[in-house]
Amino acid sequence: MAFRRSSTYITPLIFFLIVISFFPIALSPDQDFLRSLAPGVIWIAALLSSLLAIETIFSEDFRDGTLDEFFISNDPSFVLVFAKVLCHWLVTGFPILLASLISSLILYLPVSSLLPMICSLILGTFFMSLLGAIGAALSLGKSAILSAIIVLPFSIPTLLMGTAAVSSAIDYQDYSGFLLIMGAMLAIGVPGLCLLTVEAILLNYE
Amino acid sequence: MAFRRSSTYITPLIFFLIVISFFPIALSPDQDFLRSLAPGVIWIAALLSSLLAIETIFSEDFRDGTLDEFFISNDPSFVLVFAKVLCHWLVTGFPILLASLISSLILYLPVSSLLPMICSLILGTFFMSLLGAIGAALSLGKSAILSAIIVLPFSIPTLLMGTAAVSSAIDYQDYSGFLLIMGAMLAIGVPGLCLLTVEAILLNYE
Amino acid sequence: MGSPPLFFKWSSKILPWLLFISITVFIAGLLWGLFYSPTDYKQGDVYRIIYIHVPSAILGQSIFMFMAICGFITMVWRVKISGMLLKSAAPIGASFTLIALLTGSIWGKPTWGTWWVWDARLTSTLILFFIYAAIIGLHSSIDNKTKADRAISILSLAGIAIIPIIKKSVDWWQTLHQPSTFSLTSAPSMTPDMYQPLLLCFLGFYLIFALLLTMNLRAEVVIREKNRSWVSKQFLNLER
Amino acid sequence: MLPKLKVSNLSCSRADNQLFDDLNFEVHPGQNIEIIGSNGSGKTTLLRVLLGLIDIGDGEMEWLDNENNYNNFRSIDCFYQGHSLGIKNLLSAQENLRLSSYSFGVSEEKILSSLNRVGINNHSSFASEMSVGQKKRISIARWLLKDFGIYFIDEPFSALDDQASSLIVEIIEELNAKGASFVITGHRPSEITSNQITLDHEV
Amino acid sequence: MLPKLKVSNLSCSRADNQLFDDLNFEVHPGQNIEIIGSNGSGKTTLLRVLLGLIDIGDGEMEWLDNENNYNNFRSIDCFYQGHSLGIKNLLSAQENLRLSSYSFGVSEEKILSSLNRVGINNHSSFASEMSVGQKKRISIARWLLKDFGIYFIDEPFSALDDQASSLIVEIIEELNAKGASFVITGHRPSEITSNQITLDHEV
Ligand code: HEM
Ligand SMILES: Nc1ncnc2c1ncn2[C@@H]1O[C@H](COP(=O)(O)OP(=O)(O)OP(=O)(O)O)[C@@H](O)[C@H]1O
Ligand SMILES: Nc1ncnc2c1ncn2[C@@H]1O[C@H](COP(=O)(O)OP(=O)(O)OP(=O)(O)O)[C@@H](O)[C@H]1O
Ligand SMILES: [Mg+2]
Ligand SMILES: [Mg+2]
Repeated sequence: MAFRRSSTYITPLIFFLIVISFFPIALSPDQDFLRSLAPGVIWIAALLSSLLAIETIFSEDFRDGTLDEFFISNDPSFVLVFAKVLCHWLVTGFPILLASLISSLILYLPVSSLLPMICSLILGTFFMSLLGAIGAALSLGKSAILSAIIVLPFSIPTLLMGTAAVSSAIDYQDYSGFLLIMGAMLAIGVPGLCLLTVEAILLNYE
Repeated sequence: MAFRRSSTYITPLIFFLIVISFFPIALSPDQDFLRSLAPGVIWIAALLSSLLAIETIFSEDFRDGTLDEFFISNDPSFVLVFAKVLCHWLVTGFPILLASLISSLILYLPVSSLLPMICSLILGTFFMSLLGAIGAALSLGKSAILSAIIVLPFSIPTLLMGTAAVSSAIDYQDYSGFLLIMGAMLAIGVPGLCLLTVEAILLNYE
Repeated sequence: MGSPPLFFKWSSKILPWLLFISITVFIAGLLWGLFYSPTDYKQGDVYRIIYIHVPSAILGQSIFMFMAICGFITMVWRVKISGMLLKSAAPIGASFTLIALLTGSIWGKPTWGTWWVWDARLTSTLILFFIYAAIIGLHSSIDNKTKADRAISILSLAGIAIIPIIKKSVDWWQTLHQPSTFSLTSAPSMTPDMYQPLLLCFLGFYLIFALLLTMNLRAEVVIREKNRSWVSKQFLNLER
Repeated sequence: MLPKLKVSNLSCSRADNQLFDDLNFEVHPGQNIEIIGSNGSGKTTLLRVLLGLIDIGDGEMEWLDNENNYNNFRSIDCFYQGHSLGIKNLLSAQENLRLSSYSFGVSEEKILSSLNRVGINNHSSFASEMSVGQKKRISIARWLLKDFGIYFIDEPFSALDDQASSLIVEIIEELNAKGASFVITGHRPSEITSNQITLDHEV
Repeated sequence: MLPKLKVSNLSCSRADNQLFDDLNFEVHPGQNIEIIGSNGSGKTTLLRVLLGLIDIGDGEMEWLDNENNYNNFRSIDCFYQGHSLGIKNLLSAQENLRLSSYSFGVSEEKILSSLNRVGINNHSSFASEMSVGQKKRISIARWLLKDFGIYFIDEPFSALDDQASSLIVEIIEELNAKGASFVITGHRPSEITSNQITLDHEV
């Protein structure tokens, strides 16, 4: 949808890796310890980087008037919002998935937990992008306060579910339940959050 | 220096608290475990929130032309940059200090480690603000995450030093050496980084 | 040498020599190290990775210092070519650092039983790699190239102040990795027949760096100045 | 011919200020409306109310749809150019046009010829390296990408030199001949033939 | 009287384009310079080069300092108003003026009277709720906060209605009488008395 440069893809990836490497540095480089932390650490880093990446999704378009054209075009606006978030997730969320593979090696995660981690991250980061879009829309032209307050608390269920899925995979338990719940959240979230985002953007026009 | 609204003070604070609360949720609510993580967790949250807060320090001024006036005024620009970063740190770094006190209680840190934690955080977050200012200046008009990846690698020594100071205080060892090094970094950093920041801002004018 | 056309002419002359010498020394060093030096009594043949690992690790750091010097020159005297040097050196330095990381990991698996540990030496190398990544990322995100050069000069200057601090952190950290055994002042603690090929490898790696740098810089110069008359003249001459 | 847009009894107030009251006009194919008023009289607000970007007006707007029935909601291809031009600094002139035509698709030649028409010959330099007037010209090149039904243009003549201003008049006349209508704003009457509406609210 | 600023042989090129070449002029106290040129001719660039914001000019600029010696660097209190006005959307009109006077300090009455002078009476509503022309007026109110030595104003007349334009002319004459000089840009000659410099580079 929008033309982007290659640095867009790489920066969230590097951000993610650096945040991941913060943990062993700040906490302890011990292997067993790190392994027990790993799912949580990867999830926290993924949430933070997808949030940080999406925060500015509308601000430039709003400032320079592109968002006006967006609402004037004949396509339904919530589809456009969805397309925009999807594009954004493809260029930022996707590299994060790759990076999470690398970092699970660095943090000594067992290989068996990679599949649930990737699945839950796909669902989770996309949900986060949708949430982040609302936050971004609400805080357009203002400081990041609304974005931070609104988005982060809502992201806690995702965080819980995601880490639970990965941890239970590490313990060889069934994790499909968690993934199902996350899938359901996403299914409700896509139309609901897109519509709310449109409303949130329009608020800035009054 | 600049007139600000109350939301500026609260944003980083809330961000900090939410990030802190992520950890018990994502990792494990066990007391002993949390206590062992606490210094690192507080430091990571403090670094990330001070970075997030400073990231936009110049962007609006640049866009709306206030930064031009800044360079046209007769005061030396690096002093102005310093003043701006200082102001910014006072309104964002300070609440974080308060919040770190609260969160060290939540995370069951011993009282004896509060003093070194506060001291090291004061030095560390201010250094981070200076670093963040360079990152912000270099990535003016570009994505926020770019500035994060510029700054984060440089922040690792601070993180290292800060957590080392707090951990050794918890073990009743001498921590003044770490604080001295951080102080020295800051002393070199203030003039050096301010000058570099001025250069970095001027780059955007070419 | 400060002006691009002059550099181009000058480098055209020495490039064939540099190409020849550097590749010979590089291959000779590696051959000697990898095939003709004695087997280590403790580690067996794995230790031969040292002939790639150590030179590239040390080069990763020297290139950064080189870049900081270029950065200083770019900032203070605005010499155009030193900015280009800086830009051309960054990916080479990043690659050497990456090679050090990879060979270190490969070496770590048999000797320490793991690909990666969070010790000081390893972590600081990783940070160095991140800083390289930041420099390259920043340069590619700024479209005006002279401006981008100045931007990464700022970054490499800030970076050089951080490097000794990272290095210092060894003292406060538990470490699995060898401390430095080489220095210019004291005698080597290795047997000479292991040490000599290593020295040759060092020389070979530095020469390869010089070669890659010259080639990168030539490409950079041509791309930057593609609209200038001397470039088109140059290539017309080459075709004939 | 039927008017494309009928506005009746439109009024609007903002923060207890009556901006305009009981406006009635029709936008006919090939004809223009010019909204004249001083600073803060509500010109921009009027355009945005017409387009449904802000929902604070009182009154009726009827749009002609494809089957020649009047409708409450916009069914005509509109083009809006506000005070902010919608030009991305990080893209080149050409890329900017490509971006704004993403939903209907336009050939590269059309993009280039539109840019040449408005006097932008350095297609591939970044918009951040253009002067304000050059950015405005890029925005004007976007008028030519597609045959829109109605153009809503906020202060088309600002930031332009005389040569560009007369170019605009020429372009508008050309598009009028194809049946397009313009609703433009300004502080004083311009040279294009149009029906003038004066907003005389004083702040 | 000595000129405040002497410019000799100033030339500047941008991306292989010669913008202006061998400019010579002097800014005398109480007199104005008007820089006229078409879009992209380098007016904004010239102002920014004069102020040292961009360092791409070739030539000499000499500024008169307090002891009546010429200096290479700016020693005069300058005021610059570019295309972006330096008005913060999240502050009210009054707060905006207070912010821009932070380094010299100005009484509240002066702020209010300056705002009234330019026709902004709703001092406490946010700048984001102002029209473009009203923001421009706030920016003009800043001219009155202090007696600056030279004002560098980029396109002072754009986005304003006729009443505001004649107000500007009046204000400039008033400040001229106090010894201030204006260096302004525009696309066509304005009504103020000035020496005109024409930039005739065509892109
Ligand atoms: C990813 C893992 C590794 C990294 C990032 C790494 C990094 C480095 C660096 C940066 C140096 C240069 C030190 C200097 O500046 O003097 C170095 C030297 C060296 N490394 Fe590694 N290393 C790794 C793994 C290993 C392993 C597994 C071994 C062998 C057990 C090893 C053996 C050595 C030796 C012998 C030297 C030469 C030390 C000296 O005398 O200076 N390294 N390495
Ligand atoms: N950052 C930049 N890098 C390269 N070229 C630039 C840059 N900024 C402006 N230019 C070029 O310099 C020329 C002059 O620009 P300038 O903004 O000074 O024009 P202007 O006379 O102010 O025009 P306008 O009337 O449209 O405001 C233009 O051709 C523009 O493309
Ligand atoms: N978001 C808002 N909230 C409240 N009042 C507003 C808002 N936006 C504009 N106004 C007020 O509405 C009035 C009309 O503004 P508008 O932008 O339509 O003026 P305009 O005619 O376009 O002026 P200009 O010629 O300066 O562009 C102004 O008095 C302004 O203060
Ligand atoms: Mg308007
Ligand atoms: Mg201009």
